[in-house]
Amino acid sequence: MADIEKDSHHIIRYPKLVMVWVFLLLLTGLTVWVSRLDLGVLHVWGSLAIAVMKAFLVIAFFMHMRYEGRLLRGLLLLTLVTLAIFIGFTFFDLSYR
Amino acid sequence: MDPIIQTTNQAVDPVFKFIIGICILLFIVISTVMLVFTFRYHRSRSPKPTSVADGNIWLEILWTFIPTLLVMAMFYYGWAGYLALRNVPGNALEVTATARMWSWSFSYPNAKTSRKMYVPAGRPILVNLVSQDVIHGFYIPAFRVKRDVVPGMKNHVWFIAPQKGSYDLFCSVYCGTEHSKMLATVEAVSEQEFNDWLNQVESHHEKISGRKLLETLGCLGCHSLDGTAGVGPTFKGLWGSKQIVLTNGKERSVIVDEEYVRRSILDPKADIVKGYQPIMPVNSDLRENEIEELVEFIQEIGGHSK
Amino acid sequence: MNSSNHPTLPLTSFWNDTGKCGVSAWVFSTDHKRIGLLYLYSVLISFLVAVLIGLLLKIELMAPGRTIMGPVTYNALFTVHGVLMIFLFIIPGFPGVFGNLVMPIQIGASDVAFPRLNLLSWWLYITGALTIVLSLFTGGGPPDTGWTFYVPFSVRTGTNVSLAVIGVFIVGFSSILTGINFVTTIHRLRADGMAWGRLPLFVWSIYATAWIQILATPVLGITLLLVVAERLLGTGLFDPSRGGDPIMFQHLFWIYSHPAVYIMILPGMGIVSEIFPVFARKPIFGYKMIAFSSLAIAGAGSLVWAHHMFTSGISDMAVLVFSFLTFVVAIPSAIKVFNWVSTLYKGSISLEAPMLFALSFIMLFSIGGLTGLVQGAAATNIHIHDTQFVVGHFHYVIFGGAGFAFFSAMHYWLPKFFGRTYSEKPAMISWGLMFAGFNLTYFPMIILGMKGMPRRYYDYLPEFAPLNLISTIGSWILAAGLAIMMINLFMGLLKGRPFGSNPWGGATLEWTTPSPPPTENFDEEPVVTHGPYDFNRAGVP
Amino acid sequence: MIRKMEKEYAGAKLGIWLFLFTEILLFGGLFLLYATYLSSYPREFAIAGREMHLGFGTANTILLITSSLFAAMSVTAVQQGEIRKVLNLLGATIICAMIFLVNKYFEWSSEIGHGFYPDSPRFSAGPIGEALFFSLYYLTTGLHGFHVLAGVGLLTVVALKVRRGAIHAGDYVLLENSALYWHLVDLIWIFIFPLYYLVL
Ligand code: HEA
Ligand code: HEA
Ligand code: CUA
Ligand SMILES: [Cu+2]
Repeated sequence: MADIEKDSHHIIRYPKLVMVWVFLLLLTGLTVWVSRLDLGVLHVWGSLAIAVMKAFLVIAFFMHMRYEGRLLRGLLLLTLVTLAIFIGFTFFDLSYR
Repeated sequence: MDPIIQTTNQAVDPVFKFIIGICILLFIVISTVMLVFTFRYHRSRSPKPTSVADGNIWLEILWTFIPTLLVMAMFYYGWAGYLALRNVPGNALEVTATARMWSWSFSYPNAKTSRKMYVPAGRPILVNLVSQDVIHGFYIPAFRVKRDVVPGMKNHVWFIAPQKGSYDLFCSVYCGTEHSKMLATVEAVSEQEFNDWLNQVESHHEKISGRKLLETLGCLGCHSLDGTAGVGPTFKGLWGSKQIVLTNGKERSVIVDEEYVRRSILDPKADIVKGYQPIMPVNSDLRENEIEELVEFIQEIGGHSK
Repeated sequence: MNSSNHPTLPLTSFWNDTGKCGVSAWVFSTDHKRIGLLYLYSVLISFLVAVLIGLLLKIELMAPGRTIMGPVTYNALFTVHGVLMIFLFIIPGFPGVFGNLVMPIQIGASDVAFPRLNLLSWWLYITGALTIVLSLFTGGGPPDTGWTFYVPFSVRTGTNVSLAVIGVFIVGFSSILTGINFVTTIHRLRADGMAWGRLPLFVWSIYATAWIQILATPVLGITLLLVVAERLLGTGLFDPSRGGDPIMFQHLFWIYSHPAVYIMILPGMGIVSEIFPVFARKPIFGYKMIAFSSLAIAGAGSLVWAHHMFTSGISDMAVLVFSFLTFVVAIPSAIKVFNWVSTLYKGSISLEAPMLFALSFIMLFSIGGLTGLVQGAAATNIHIHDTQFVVGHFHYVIFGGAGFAFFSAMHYWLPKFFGRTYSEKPAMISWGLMFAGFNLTYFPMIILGMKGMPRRYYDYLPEFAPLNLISTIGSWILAAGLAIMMINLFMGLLKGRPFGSNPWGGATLEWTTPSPPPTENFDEEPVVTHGPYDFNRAGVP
Repeated sequence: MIRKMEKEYAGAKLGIWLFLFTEILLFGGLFLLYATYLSSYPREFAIAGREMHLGFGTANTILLITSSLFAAMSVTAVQQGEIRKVLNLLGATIICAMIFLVNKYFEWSSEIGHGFYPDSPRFSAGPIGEALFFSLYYLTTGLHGFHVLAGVGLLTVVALKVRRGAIHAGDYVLLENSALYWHLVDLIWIFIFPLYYLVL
């Protein structure tokens, strides 16, 4: 069908997966190191940014999202946006109480 | 909207008229058109469809645009009225309304408390809302004001009673068995009468009577003093009587004495009198002398049957 | 094989063409039509129980003071009424019954994408329903919290809330799986030629519904688990004395439960969009706008939850934002209404039972929706929040809207699956009684709310008595109509006239297969050549 | 026939992703509560956060990332028809998961031993937001642990099927989807780790 790409059976070679793993470990190290610095609020955002990078790697490579069609990516985005809205809009209440 | 409103009704009622007016109009137009079409194009009069039109971009734009305008107007007026309900006038008299299952009590700046809410007519009243247990709702329909009474949260509401008179106050948020009995009265009186009432101080040394306590704590909502059946057992003839109770699901019989009454007040779930529901709220905020008063009073009215 | 349970049906329908007709061939069947009928029966049982409870509620409210029950019973009954109606009837009802029965055929598929998952959904539904029923008779007795389970009351009450909540959780899981199944089905199993622009509008509405089921239901799931944790472990997350915030529970609850009201109404709207063109013999007006507005309602509907909390103490900023968005979500509904009415213009309208229910849907849903606008405006909401006005509003949209659409669909589609049909005259009479009784029951509630009578009130002040009495009498007329309708449908579907493959003259795919359809739905995979409302080519794919 | 299988493959893939979305939102509710309570009680959260064992957290992060790698590799292996390798990799994934759970067990025991658990006397005495942090921590990691357990079960079933030859280079959706589920479990942890062990 049109909305799946031919590439859905894409094979990712071992070395690439291991590379991703190495990156993930490096990022884990980085985030632990950053947490030792005295950054105040930036802590939260910094750690989250690193977590997002890790999540991106896992989704793109381990979960093959890079090789999926537009449909799945769109739907994943939809889900994340929905979650962000649920959390974000709650703060219309909390931040202004 | 007029920014300087006299009463809370003036903030709300015009909005009602505006929105409901538009709604009725829309409803009449839509139903009429629909019914006319149904009649005119009924198969008996219109055996074959005379059009195959399946859309019209201009109509779509029209009936997206007009409703948008209408709802935005509704939104705006609704919001403006709401702001008026939120902006407390500076000279408001402060009263604290305390809600518990299932009664109200009102206290005034000079520490006077009352079961009825006395207010001076014509003066803005700021009510601070405090809950002792679950969420309740402070609702005076006559003044169009309502605010939930949430434990741990500082909510408030304000209103003006335009005229002297008594008004109903409801608990609007469902709060358990006697939710619908959790009523109180707002007595709007003249400024003079109000001040007299307020300053008629009950001396602080005087002991708060047991009966008064039963009233303010809301016990009498469930337990009668005259033997009539209620949600909970009556107090009449209770003292010294033998009761079958369920303790941890096991039946046993007890003689009502001080220890039993105390336990029932402080830990109502410990012994449940057979045939009644385990619904009594915990009274963790009672002081020792208050408990003594209660026990004494229950003994007083219940003892004579023995 | 044995034709005893459906005497004269052709041997080629899903009732018997597999040769398996016993009970276990039904409750373990993976055929979407059988599962749809299983849902129909189970959902109707919940409905009838809940509706009888509704009748009892009204009798209690006939006069002030105690009429037939005490407050403890009343509180338990309205809770059970709400829980059964919402979680066991209307939310699983549309997707479970008509989504299952009709949607796969309408897209030209032979079944849903995951037939076994579909069966699991039904079993989960049954498990959840039984758990809820069990909660009524064990532990501290039936829950008395209202269907909203607000903390802290739901944590403090001694009734059997934990078990009931777990039951709802299981039903929610079933709903999620149905949603996943349907989205996948609609994406993957459309027949050749069934382009998105040719999807029947019912399928569009089921698609939008399924997305809400997928994205919103998990939030309810975790919220309910938290209530259980709060009760059993004392986690204190919503307990103010330990820093928790009861308002957060309300946020989480409504993040699901507002979108859920669109789970209830969207399929109903889809059904009306099917019935209007068929009974007016005219293509639907504004196909694209109706399809798009379903998605818009699902999307925008996820952004308005806090309009249930305007008086709760949320910030004024939140009131501003959520009141605004509430009005935005009304616009796509308005678009739909205008397009439906225009479909009638210059048509050739026949007023058979499905059409009568669909026409009254428009009127009742409009009243319900317009009262929704009164509630959405911040100032007016303050006065009518938690009053009978709200009760009036939601019975108009749920019962008058979704419920009447459901009845419409029962008259329109069920004969297709039973191969027999009901008699027209009792159907008309029952419709008339229900329509009149309905308004008599619920319009007084709207007025009562304006006068200030709160909801969930077992007892009320004497000044509210006359309108309550009228409402109670209305509920009896409604009950009479409902009973006639049920009996007529029941008798007709079992013993009535035979029903041909396309008596209504519909142009969607379900009318190209025999009534009842064979297990595989189509003799050969259809190749779709025209749109769903192209009546010149009705009867061929 | 080939077309039908292709359709089913794509359908299964879409289906599992939709399921993963629901999982994201399930945990989303807990993250929502975390966000709101962090914003209400930043100081108390910071104090409570310092009681966490960074060592356990980091070890578990590494374990899960590694297990995720094995799971991803097992998909590559099955695609290339290397059945022995698939089994080994799945075994390694499961072992990592088990060690994760054992770690978790010791971590929880140690915390509970120190008096941090819902409704504990220590919290009744302590500052008001601290208990919230730990309640959320237990609920989130508990729910996550439950998912790990489910994942172990799932992967075991898959491994058995691989051995029986029911999953092979021609038909491996089940393996691929189970791996996707496993990655999701990892993903959730990737966020739990900084939120509970690091930012405070
Ligand atoms: C099927 C279910 C359903 C549907 C479809 C709706 C639809 C809507 N609802 Fe309703 N609602 C409920 C079920 C539903 N609701 C329930 C169950 C509750 C109570 C829960 C509880 O507390 O127990 C509730 C409560 C509720 C509240 C909270 C009340 C309170 O407790 O204070 C509000 C407030 O904004 C609201 C608003 C709306 C609005 C604006 C719509 C809109 O979507 C309506 C849109 C429709 C129309 C507008 C009508 C049709 C259009 C026209 C006739 C054309 C003309 C229109 C325009 C020009 C705009 N609803
Ligand atoms: C789908 C949703 C739905 C439906 C259809 C109904 C239908 C009805 N409801 Fe419902 N109601 C809710 C959903 C629904 N309700 C919800 C969600 C609540 C909120 C609960 C809460 O506050 O937590 C509520 C609350 C609610 C209250 C408010 C309680 C209170 O606040 O104090 C009342 C009171 O009058 C009421 C009455 C009724 C009545 C009279 C019907 C009637 O329409 C019923 C009419 C039908 C009959 C009277 C029976 C006829 C049928 C037969 C006799 C069977 C015959 C069968 C055969 C022969 C096979 N309901
Ligand atoms: Cu207090 Cu309702
Ligand atoms: Cu809503």
